[in-house]
Amino acid sequence: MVKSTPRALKLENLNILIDAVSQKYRTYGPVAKDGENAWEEVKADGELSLGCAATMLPAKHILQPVRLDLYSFKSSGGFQIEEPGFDEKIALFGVSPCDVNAILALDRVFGGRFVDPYYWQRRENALIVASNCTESAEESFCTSWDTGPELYSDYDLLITELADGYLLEVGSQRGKVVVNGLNLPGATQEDLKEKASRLDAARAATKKRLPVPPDDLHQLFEERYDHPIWVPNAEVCFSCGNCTFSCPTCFCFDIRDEVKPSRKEGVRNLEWDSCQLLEFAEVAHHANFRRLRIDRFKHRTIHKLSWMKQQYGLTGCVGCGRCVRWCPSWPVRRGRITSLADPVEIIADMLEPPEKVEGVERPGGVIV
Amino acid sequence: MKEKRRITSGKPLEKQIKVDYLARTEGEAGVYALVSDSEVKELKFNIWEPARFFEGFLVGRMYYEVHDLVSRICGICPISHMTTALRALEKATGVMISEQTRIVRHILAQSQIASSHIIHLYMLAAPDYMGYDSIIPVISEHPDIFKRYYRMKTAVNKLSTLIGGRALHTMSVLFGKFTRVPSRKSFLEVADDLKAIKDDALETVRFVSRLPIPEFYSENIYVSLKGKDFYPINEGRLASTSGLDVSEDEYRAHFTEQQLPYTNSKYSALNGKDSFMVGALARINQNFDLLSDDAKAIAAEVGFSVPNHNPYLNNLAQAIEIVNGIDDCINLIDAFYPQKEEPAFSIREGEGGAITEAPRGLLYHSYRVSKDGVIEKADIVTPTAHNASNVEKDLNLLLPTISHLGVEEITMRCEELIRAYDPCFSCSVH
Amino acid sequence: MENPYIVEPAAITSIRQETDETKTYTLKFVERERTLQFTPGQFNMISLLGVGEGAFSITSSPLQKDDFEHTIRLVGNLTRAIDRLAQGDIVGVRGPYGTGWPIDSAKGKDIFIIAGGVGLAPLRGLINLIIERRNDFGVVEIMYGSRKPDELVFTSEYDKWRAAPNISLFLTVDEVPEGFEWTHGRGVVTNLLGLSKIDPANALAFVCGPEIMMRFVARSLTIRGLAEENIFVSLERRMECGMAKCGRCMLGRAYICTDGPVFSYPEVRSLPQNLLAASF
Amino acid sequence: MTANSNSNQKVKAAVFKFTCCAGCQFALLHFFDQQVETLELLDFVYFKMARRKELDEPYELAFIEGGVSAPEHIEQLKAIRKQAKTLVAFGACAAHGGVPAIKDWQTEIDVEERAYPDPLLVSSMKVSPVDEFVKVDHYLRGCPIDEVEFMEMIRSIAADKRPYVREHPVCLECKLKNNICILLMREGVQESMCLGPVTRGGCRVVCTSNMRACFGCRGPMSNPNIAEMVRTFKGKGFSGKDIEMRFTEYAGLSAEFREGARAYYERKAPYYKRKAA
Ligand SMILES: Cc1cc2nc3c(=O)[nH]c(=O)nc-3n(C[C@H](O)[C@H](O)[C@H](O)COP(=O)(O)OP(=O)(O)OC[C@H]3O[C@@H](n4cnc5c(N)ncnc54)[C@H](O)[C@@H]3O)c2cc1C
Ligand code: SF4
Ligand code: SF4
Ligand code: SF4
Repeated sequence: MVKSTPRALKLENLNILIDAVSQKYRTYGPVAKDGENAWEEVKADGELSLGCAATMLPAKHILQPVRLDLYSFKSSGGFQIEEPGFDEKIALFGVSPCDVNAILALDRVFGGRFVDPYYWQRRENALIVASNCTESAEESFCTSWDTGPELYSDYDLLITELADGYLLEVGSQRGKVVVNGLNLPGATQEDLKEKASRLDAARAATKKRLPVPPDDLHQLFEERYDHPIWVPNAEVCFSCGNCTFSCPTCFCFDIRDEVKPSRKEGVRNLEWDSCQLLEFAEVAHHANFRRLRIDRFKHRTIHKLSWMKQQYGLTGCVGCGRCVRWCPSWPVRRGRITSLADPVEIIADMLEPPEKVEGVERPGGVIV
Repeated sequence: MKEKRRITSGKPLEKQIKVDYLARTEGEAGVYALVSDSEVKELKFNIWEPARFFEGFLVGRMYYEVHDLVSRICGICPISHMTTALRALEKATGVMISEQTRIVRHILAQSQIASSHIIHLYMLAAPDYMGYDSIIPVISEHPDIFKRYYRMKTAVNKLSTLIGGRALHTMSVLFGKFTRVPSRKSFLEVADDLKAIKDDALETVRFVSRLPIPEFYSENIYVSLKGKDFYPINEGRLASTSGLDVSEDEYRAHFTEQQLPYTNSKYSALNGKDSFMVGALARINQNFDLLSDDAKAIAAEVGFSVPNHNPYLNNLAQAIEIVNGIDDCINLIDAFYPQKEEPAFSIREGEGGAITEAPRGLLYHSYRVSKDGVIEKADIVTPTAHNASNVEKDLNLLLPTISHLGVEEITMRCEELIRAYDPCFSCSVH
Repeated sequence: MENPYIVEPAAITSIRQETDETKTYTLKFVERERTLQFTPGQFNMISLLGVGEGAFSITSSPLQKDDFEHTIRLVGNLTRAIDRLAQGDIVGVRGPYGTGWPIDSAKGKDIFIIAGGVGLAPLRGLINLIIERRNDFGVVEIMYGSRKPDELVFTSEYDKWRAAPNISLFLTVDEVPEGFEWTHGRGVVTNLLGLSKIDPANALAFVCGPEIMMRFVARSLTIRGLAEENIFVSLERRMECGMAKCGRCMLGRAYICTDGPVFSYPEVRSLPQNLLAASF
Repeated sequence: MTANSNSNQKVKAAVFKFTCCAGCQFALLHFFDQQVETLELLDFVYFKMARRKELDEPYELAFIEGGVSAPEHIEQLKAIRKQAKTLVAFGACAAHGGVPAIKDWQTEIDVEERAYPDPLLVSSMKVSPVDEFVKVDHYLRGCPIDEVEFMEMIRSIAADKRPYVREHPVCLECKLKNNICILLMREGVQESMCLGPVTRGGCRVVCTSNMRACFGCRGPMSNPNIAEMVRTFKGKGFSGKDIEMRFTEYAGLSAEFREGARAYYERKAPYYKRKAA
């Protein structure tokens, strides 16, 4: 008879768990790359680099690869289509709470009336080993959304770093199967207390906060859609798309066909795309519904902070701070150098009384 | 080419050789000759490649971008221009590079020489002797030869790509350093690839030696770097078979250039008068002893010995150099343990020149740099500019010996001779 | 898992040239007996594998069960390749997508159908449906404008439309080339509203055309007394998926592909970044 | 049903060289090994670097390599345009003038005299991109051209559809490759003065993947924010000279990069204008 596993276990070191997971799953995790963290496949001797420091690309790129073959086709009179299958078991090891919350948002995007099989085949096969953040990165503001530093649900396994090892919590049957064979001791009351106090400390260390309650954002953007501060902000935007590519909840993509030299076969593939790029909304005859930089800049900001919530019930920002970090433009606002894409700074901008922003003219409408 | 036979009473038969645009070379040049019986009446080797004035516009640029810009002198040997410019600039500004950077630059240069030679032999030179106008028919008619070519080029390109980021116009090369040096593991992987094509390289020597290469004797002065302990690529003494043996800094004391009205390339001369040959044949003629054992052995096997005075056999010399280059790279990689280094340097004003061996021969760059790092003077002499006058000399010698042949055949022979020099007209008119 | 990105082969059973640049294609699924269930105003994604995919309104009437029609104008890469196709060629189809015209709320009411250019395409199915179910609806006035007379689409059906009881068709063009005989209106389509006999109090308007035109039409209609919520417009944006995944057609919080393309005028006015929006 | 699937004819192509290093043609030779299948869609009726054959056949597709720098080039170019159905600007020099166009930034005669004792013997004028004289159908940018983009173009032209040429910035591909941002994370002109945010991508970020700052060889993207690029460079501490040099290396003739090169001297980058609090 198998003894049932208690929810909270004590783990001496991570390797025990990584070994157990990687035996059953192709395992991905944040590893050090060129001085930053990046989600890559974790090799047996690889070193995970956990903690709050957000990875370059979010874990999303494991669930929806940056480039992906939708299907291949052959034509001979009519056509035959061949779909690539995906049945590999994958594990996301060390997902931070904000990223888990971002995945929940993506679940809604790729679910709904039309279910996107490419995302879901991976998602359903994915074991989520989440990791609470016991430290706080300068850029993140997850506490404002309550998307971190602590994760409460929606994980298979959850680890929290303690002074002498890790607390391992089991959140699903699938997670339980992984740890069952490991013979781990149960966690003590002290361990649980230590977790709570560590996460409280991390919460307290997260200094960056939204200047308004999240629920007010919808109204703020609605009322101040034409706030003059958008103009100087958009003026320094490169429209480079770094903010959207690094965002864990951005999902937009492009579909393109490629033909093989025979011209009778080819593949239709998908690649990430960004609303910040000029060509994103271009239609025939080079008409463009978002030709102006300011329209694109507004679209991304408001989509993340307000519209996505209206569309999916979950906000499009989880406060991970990636866009803050990777935006190459650093304007001076309120006397400090800040990141242009920083949602917190943009909201603070919006709160400035419109009359106080001078010398800027609002360019008229959409040019079509 | 057009054939014109003018038969006028009393006059001997004149043959006009005219190639407007030489094929399968890099850049644009033509040749015009008028031969009657065994006399060359007129000869013009006309390099009409449009001038780009590198020496002119480099003035005013910053020291750290010169190597990148000059690499665009030539699409085939960008690495040679890069390395030479860097050595000259580093000398001028008093910057010392690490031993590691030196070694990696050497391996990179060797990989480029091998790649260039492979392309020249198989794609540019061999079709002549195999009776094709390009390599395209070779793909289907001699798949074994094409595959051998393909394997070799893939392997050496892999080495250039590993170090440089891509095979052409590498980008990891910086003033004073590399952006990053690959790990020993990845170097060893490529070394395995190089070992795997060693037989192909030896076979290439045999293949070239079996091509119907004409017998032709033309005693030249050969100029190249001369090595002491190893086959010279990026450094060595400046030497000639006519007795020159000086340091590279004395280049300008012995070599001069002259502009001619019918060609955009300047013509180089040794001691103000002599034409001379540079390139693989010149290097081997002066450094045969420094070749790897296998290179020497295969040379002996195909009956190649030095000094060799058949310029057509520059092709064979290149094939032998491929073997040598592969051996050189394998040995260097074997003993190479990359370290992470973050070299810091400051620059001073000054002037400096450097010479390296590009695939096609001796390459000279020299610069003067101001204290702010701005280029004040640039001087570049390329292998094909060095060779240009010798090509004319050889054509003058060759034409009388083949003047009895048909115009088509004479033209072919002349083209083969020029191609044997592996000229790069883009380089020559930089 | 069912894959909604996969297209089904459909054969072109006939092609009708509408204008120099526009053709109407009749399509029929090849692999299985399937009728396309749709409401006029909805669209399909049409693929030419190897070239691309695009959104095209279904222009036939939903009562036409055996096959369906698309009217496609040559504007670029995909449409150029489609333009070269011949009868018997196969295209890929998925759909239908989007919302259609709110036909049920139009029952018993008078209807304005106002279109510009190829914007008549999503309305043609509706017109033919109305004719087939003539008794369900009140008076219908079709107001259609294009740049030039030879750019009008569906001209072969005008007689049929005019012949139907209580339907009038008003035409207008921006310019008439010299030597061309033209007895209808000139100028913008809003001019035609002066000819209307419909009582706006009991009417609905279905509008499709360039955004700038729809803006003026909507404004004129409200001035004539049509309630804003009785005006419906169809919008166009670039689309890659048609299923609210690719994000391209997003307009504020709305997806044109699933929340639209047919919207009521007040809805559109609340969305930013379009010419009908309140603040522009 | 794929595009044009019933046509199996090869496209007759010709390669012409003007003022450049011939590196793009040479890159094409390189592709011959790996991409035989795609290159077989073309029949090179004129390709001097690869084939000993005169131009004696009509062609549909012309690759123009190099910029225009001599009066005789213009006539040749116009003749080529007349014949070719599709004309492709092949490489940075054809698209933007490339490195040789650095010459245009200085007094012409000074430059020429530094290189030749008698410049009058050399036929030359200012360097211009090909589209200054003829209409260009497609651009293959880059110094040198990118293999993947080239192959996609050949296949598309052979299938008679529009080739996919990326218009987005280099940054995008860096992110998709999970590269760190060297503009933000590194120091030094050579490694970190990155034009990525304003340069057109499609190069598969060979430079930044090798820790080298993008030097803009593919020219400006579709709507580059040059003023902000200049401001960012200044913010990172690069000098006006550095900025001018960076913008003029490979595509200095493009209107946008020209603006960047001049911005330092001609205006201060705009920023917030606010009332005093
Ligand atoms: C709901 C809806 C209904 C529609 N109904 C109809 C209809 O009934 N009839 C009709 O004629 N049209 C209709 N359209 C418009 C139709 O979808 C477009 O005209 C068509 O998709 C244009 O495709 P194209 O490739 O020929 O045009 P293109 O001009 O080639 O492409 C359109 C745009 O997409 C971009 N693009 C496409 N491919 C590429 C590429 N390879 N590389 C870079 N950019 C690319 C371009 O930026 C271009 O501006 C409808 C559109 C919508 C949204
Ligand atoms: S908007 Fe910025 S902070 Fe918010 S989730 Fe996206 S990348 Fe993170
Ligand atoms: S911010 Fe832009 S790219 Fe990101 S999900 Fe929203 S629309 Fe798409
Ligand atoms: S906000 Fe920043 S990261 Fe986003 S597009 Fe603008 S410049 Fe790029």
